Amino acid sequence: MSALAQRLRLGAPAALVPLGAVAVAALVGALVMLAAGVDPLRGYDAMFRGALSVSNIDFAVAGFTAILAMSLAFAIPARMGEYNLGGDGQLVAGGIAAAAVALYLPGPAVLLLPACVLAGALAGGALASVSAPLSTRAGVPVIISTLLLSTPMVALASYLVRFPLAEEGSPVPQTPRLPDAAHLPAFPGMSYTNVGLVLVLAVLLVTVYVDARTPVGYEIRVAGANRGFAAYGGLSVPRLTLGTLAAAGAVAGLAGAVIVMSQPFRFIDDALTAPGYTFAGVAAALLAGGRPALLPVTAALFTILSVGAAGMERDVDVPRQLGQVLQAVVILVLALRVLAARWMAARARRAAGGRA
Amino acid sequence: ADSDSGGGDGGDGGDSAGSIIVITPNPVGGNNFLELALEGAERVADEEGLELDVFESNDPTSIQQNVEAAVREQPDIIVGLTFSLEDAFATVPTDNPDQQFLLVDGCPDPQPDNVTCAAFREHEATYLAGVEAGLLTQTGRIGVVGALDTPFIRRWVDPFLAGAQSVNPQVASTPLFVGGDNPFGDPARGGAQAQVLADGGADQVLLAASGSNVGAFEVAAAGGFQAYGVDVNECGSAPGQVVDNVLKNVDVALAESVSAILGGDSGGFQVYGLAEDGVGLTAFADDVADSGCLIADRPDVIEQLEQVRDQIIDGTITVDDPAAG
Amino acid sequence: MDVLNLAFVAAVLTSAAPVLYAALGGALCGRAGVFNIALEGQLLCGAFAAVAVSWWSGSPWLGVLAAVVSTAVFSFVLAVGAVAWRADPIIVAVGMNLLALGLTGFIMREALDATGTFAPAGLQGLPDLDAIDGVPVLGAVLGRATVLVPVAVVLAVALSLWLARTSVGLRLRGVGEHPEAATSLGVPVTRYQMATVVVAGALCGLGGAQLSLGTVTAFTENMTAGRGWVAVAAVMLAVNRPLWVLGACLLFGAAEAWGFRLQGIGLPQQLTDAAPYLVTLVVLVLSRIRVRRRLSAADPLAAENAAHPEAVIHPEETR
Amino acid sequence: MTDGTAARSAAGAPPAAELRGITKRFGPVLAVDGVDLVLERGTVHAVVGENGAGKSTLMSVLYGLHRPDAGQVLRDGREVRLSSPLDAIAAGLGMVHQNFRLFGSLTVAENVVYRAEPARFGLVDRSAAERRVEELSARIGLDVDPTARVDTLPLGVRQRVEILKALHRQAEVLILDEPTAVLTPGEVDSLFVVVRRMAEQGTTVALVTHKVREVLEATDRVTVLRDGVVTARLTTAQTTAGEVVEAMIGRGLVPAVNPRGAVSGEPVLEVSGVRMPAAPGASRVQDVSLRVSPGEVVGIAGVSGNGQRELVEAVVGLRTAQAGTVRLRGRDLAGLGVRERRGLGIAYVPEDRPGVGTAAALSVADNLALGHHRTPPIGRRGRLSPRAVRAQAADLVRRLGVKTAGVAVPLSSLSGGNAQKVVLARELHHEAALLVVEQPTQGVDVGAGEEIHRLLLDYRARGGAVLLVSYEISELRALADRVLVMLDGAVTAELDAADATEEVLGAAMVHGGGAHAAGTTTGGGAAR
Ligand SMILES: Nc1ncnc2c1ncn2[C@@H]1O[C@H](COP(=O)(O)OP(=O)(O)OP(=O)(O)O)[C@@H](O)[C@H]1O
Ligand SMILES: Nc1ncnc2c1ncn2[C@@H]1O[C@H](COP(=O)(O)OP(=O)(O)OP(=O)(O)O)[C@@H](O)[C@H]1O
Ligand SMILES: [Mg+2]
Ligand SMILES: [Mg+2]
Repeated sequence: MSALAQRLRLGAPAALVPLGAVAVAALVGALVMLAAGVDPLRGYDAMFRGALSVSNIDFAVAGFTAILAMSLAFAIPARMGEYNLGGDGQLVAGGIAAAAVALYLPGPAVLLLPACVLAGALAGGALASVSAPLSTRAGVPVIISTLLLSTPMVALASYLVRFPLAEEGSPVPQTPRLPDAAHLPAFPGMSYTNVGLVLVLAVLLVTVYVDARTPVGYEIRVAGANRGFAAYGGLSVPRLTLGTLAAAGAVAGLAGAVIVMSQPFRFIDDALTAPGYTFAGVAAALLAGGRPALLPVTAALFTILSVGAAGMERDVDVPRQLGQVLQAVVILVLALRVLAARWMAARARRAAGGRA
Repeated sequence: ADSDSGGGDGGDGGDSAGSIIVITPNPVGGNNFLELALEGAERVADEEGLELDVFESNDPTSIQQNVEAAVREQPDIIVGLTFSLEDAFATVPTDNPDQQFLLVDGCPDPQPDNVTCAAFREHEATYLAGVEAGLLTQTGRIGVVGALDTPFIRRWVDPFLAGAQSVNPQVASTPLFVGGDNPFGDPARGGAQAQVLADGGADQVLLAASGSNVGAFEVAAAGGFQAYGVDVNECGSAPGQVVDNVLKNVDVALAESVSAILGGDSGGFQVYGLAEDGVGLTAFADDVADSGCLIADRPDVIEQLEQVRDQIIDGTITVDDPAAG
Repeated sequence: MDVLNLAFVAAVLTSAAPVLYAALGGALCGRAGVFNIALEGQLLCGAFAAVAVSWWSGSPWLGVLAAVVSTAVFSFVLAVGAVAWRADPIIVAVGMNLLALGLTGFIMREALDATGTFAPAGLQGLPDLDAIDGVPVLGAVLGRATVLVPVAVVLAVALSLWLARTSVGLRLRGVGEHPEAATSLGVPVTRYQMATVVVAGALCGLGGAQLSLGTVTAFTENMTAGRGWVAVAAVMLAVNRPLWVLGACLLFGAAEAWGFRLQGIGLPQQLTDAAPYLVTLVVLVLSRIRVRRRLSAADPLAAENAAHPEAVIHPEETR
Repeated sequence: MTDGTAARSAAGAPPAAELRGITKRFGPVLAVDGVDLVLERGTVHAVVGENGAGKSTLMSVLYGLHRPDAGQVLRDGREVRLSSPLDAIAAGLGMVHQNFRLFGSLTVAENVVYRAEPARFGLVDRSAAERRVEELSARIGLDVDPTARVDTLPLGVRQRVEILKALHRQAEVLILDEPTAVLTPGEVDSLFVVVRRMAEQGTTVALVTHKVREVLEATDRVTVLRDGVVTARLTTAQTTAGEVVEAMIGRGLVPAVNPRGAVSGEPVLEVSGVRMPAAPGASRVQDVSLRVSPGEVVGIAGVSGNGQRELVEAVVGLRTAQAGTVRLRGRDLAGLGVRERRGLGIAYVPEDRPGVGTAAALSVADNLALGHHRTPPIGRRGRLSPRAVRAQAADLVRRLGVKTAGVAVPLSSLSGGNAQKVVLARELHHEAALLVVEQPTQGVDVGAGEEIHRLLLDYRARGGAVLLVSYEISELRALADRVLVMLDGAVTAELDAADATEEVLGAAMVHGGGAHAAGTTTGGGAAR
């Protein structure tokens, strides 16, 4: 008995709780579908096919790329206790910068692709970096400043694409189509799935490595646990804040660049923010907790929930808002993981008490 | 998908009756133009005995996804609504030469052979509404509430002023755009802006802000100004305070084009302007007396409008298209 | 000119009122030591319930009541999750905001059979204060507003006095500042905090009702459009003090109304959109930078933690 | 099991409070195991024991904060059920916690009447509250301004506010959990005067402390706990320090011997003419100069809040001096931050170990790695080896005898004394030329305190230089070769260890160097 409790206590919270959250959310979703008069099995089938069927996987992977990147953009500063809610602005900054470079930078075509990606990352990183001194010098919490900076950035990009970067004669505020040299090479047989996925996965690997295996990763965790302790130990909290935020913004900016450098190869006002990648990424990062290596799994889950919801609406006529409801339930159930941990600790204690 | 007439879920789609799929660029709810287009689609589906399915999109990616999903269903016609689908309709039809496509309110350039286009010259009708406002304004100030400052929405802003100034050069027009986090669905901001216009003395205001219009009509209803609706007859939205509407007969255009394609006449580019009766004003409707619109009481103005309309049709007056760059 | 100025005040009050209700709720939570960033979702919940019940019953007042009750009930998620069960309030709030967005959209489609906008003819909004239309100045400022607008202002003042002068207010301040101390004096901290979160929910309900039955008479998907987040910023700006919250919300409302007027004289909409956020950020920086300097002079290490939301809730008490 | 109790209570009136057979368990930890405690009316009763002996737990049971797993609580001979502090307050119990539980942003009066407010029409009657505070202060001879904000007050005054809180609630039994840990000697003395006066007026006081001197000076009876059980019940008048210590730690105390030897070599630390302006919450420093040589412990004495903290922060690099220089082994440290200074050879044990010296949520191993994480064996060429982190931690834990369930457990699971050893282990492991130590044994029990002193002296013997800030004269006398006294930011006296007697130091801390300057003793800012 006590051996079992011991094993449960060690093994369970790490792996079982996220799974439990998903299971509970699935159950709630089923109830909602029943209430709406839809067979939950058909609903979920449609949702999975909406995301994962051969014909939809191309879009799903594109969505996954963006959501994974945005989950990293949230997770990196979250390691030091800062919440980056300004993903939309950073994403858009990256997108518009990449588009501007692609359209206006003279120079050899071979360099255009890396230049665009770099410009996107730099722009996103620069925007997010503003929040670092605001926090460490002016004492404005990152969670608020990122949010407050996001809207003006989206507005600025909107202005740019409406006037200086606008495509002449188009009724939509959008840039002209980017030159071919700025199109990310797609995987064979795919049109949306492209090298962007590889870039984001590379960032993920670097993040996991830095987190677990480098002094900087350690310093970020220390600063996250106790700023005063970090400063006392000689770590530069302002520099760590700046570094994590810049990295986070750069990943978001990279995502923005990847989106405009994929089909339909232009920056369209509102196109980057409307799909809600930022909050899906936040949700995925929260679901993964402090374990960056879990991000691909949780990002995949939220991709299915958000991309699949549209398929569900198309096929079985369940409003796609159900996808949002499911995401919310996953997050809420997950927030209550402390309960599961407490419950297991109580069991362990009871077991230990019985023994003594 | 609110008008699913049964079947058609993920199956082979090869029914004997034939089918059409309509793809929207945005959620339909609250969008007069899309609602009217779907009305037309339903009507033609009924007449021709077709099955109708509607795929609502949210953003460019989901548009592309919906277009490709539609191609897999192999309906008789895939109908796209608005210029937002131009990118998708430029590529997908080329890869699926046996599928017929219809784009309403836009046209890809170059236009693939299997794409039929139907576009509108709503700026012509807006110009007429401007003429109307220029004749009716007492304060010499008019205004527009738009959702966003985009070239497309400028089609309701610039010609409105031009029309007004053509009859009353002193008229000043203030366009305000809702913007914000939810420009097409923030009635509070829409209302606040309408109030700004009312406080600034504008007495003729065109409302082109989709879901945000609700708030603006409330300002009109409270006596802030006289309003002009767009796309459909909105004179009931603020009874006694709406002068007229800039109509865009998308239902007619859509139904006609579908019938034409089914009849084997595909690949054209039909433009619907005043001449084709594709756009117009409620003032010109036969039942204007029952429309609830203020213009019904001003046959003199209607008469003048008819003259201007004829001049536009015969080319005496040309109306600039703000979206044409 | 005078008329224009009063009209400006009226516009500011109308656009500030929903935010003000939410921010007052947030400030109360902050005072009780609960970090509440679920205001956006709570507002949306209130706005939806108000319209749904007003439509169903034909009475806008029942709509207001429903908004208050249902948002209070919705707030139990935060009260139970973050207070009673001690889950991370930020995660719970992110979930709640998404839930409100998804559920209101879902129910609107399934139950009201509408998408996008729900504004049927016959939907009853709250009446304007026509009675005071004739009163000079006041009539111009509030004549076109609902009673919920002046009530919000009065509430800000009343809450401020309540916190400062009453026993329960004193206890609440203690609960937020030092829960262990309050516990050891026999104040049931958890119950106080839960009650505060629920009351804050009720306030958000009023704010939502004012938005969907007062400012306009309609519900649209995501109609709060970021107002709850503005309220969060106002709470921080005001460091949880109700009177300052009033000031912050008026500032934001003024920035917005001013932005509309700037558009009128030709500034691009895309740039006037940004104005309220930038103004808020600038004021936030100016107001926090002094606190930060003071903290840093007093104790460089403690100051490191000063930018954390929890620390912003209790800037005085860092260690 | 209860014969001792029975014998005593047979003597006369029932005791003011009594605990019988109290057992309390936290998970696997048996914190208190069948403890009996009798608090006679009008006495001061010491409860002593090592860290983790169960003192706080026992007192928390008496105050209704913990429900015991077994046993009874009696008030005036009648059993009471205390399921919350509210019940305890109603039963006439009051408690002053180890860490003060005051509302910093509220006034003294508001703190005192909190939850028992004089009210008119639901509004707090402020003037009645202020009168009440004045009346209570007068009764026990305290001087407190009822309208002052608590976070502007020195710690000694804050403690009086805590006592007033209990009095306002008419506590007849007052529990003080380690009340002197944060007080200056003068504040301690006046606290005991108050405690005595209260006892004379019939209040019963339970006093938890680590300090044997306080037991002997201020109490009537002593109960000693070890590992959750009572190991001795003594009458103060008939016991000795040795007896108390033996009961606490199970052996006699062997005080660390300070082999004061000749100091040699160039100074490691040279501070000259350092000045810092006063700021809200921080004291000023006026023209301080000092030097510390290899193999030397220089003590800084003084009442908390007289510039010691600011001086230390200027040395370790957390604060910039307005004027003056700080040199380490001859090198000017101007412009260098904490990291650079640490790299040049400064280690630092801060006073605030939960807030600054450790990260409670991180593992013991991670807490031990800070500052070592960029040097081999842990950090190598931009890589960090988690295995080396664990190995180093295991080694340090073993060498310093830190009591912990492993190096992977969170630091928060360690007792205060063991957490302090973790900080010390980490900083000693730097083998830095200069070790700056603040209050190394605050709140640590005598056994652990003795070990910590020994570690510091070993370090000194290896040639290390130590700058020691302490508010405890006995500690300074035990460790320091020279003692500087700080008053209002200036060094007012410098004494050789031999001359630094309690009387001389105590007088210098309050009045400056020997001279009897008039002036306030409480210092400017809020001390921690
Ligand atoms: N809330 C708790 N949860 C788990 N264990 C606890 C808790 N409080 C105390 N303990 C354990 O109970 C034992 C007694 O702790 P207690 O705080 O009573 O000791 P103490 O004598 O007051 O020590 P100190 O001198 O350090 O204050 C310790 O082993 C401690 O680890
Ligand atoms: N919530 C808790 N869970 C587990 N252990 C706890 C908890 N709270 C306190 N303890 C343990 O109780 C013991 C004593 O706690 P206490 O706070 O009295 O110690 P302390 O004051 O830090 O020690 P010292 O007396 O040395 O200052 C410690 O071992 C601590 O780890
Ligand atoms: Mg204790
Ligand atoms: Mg202790």
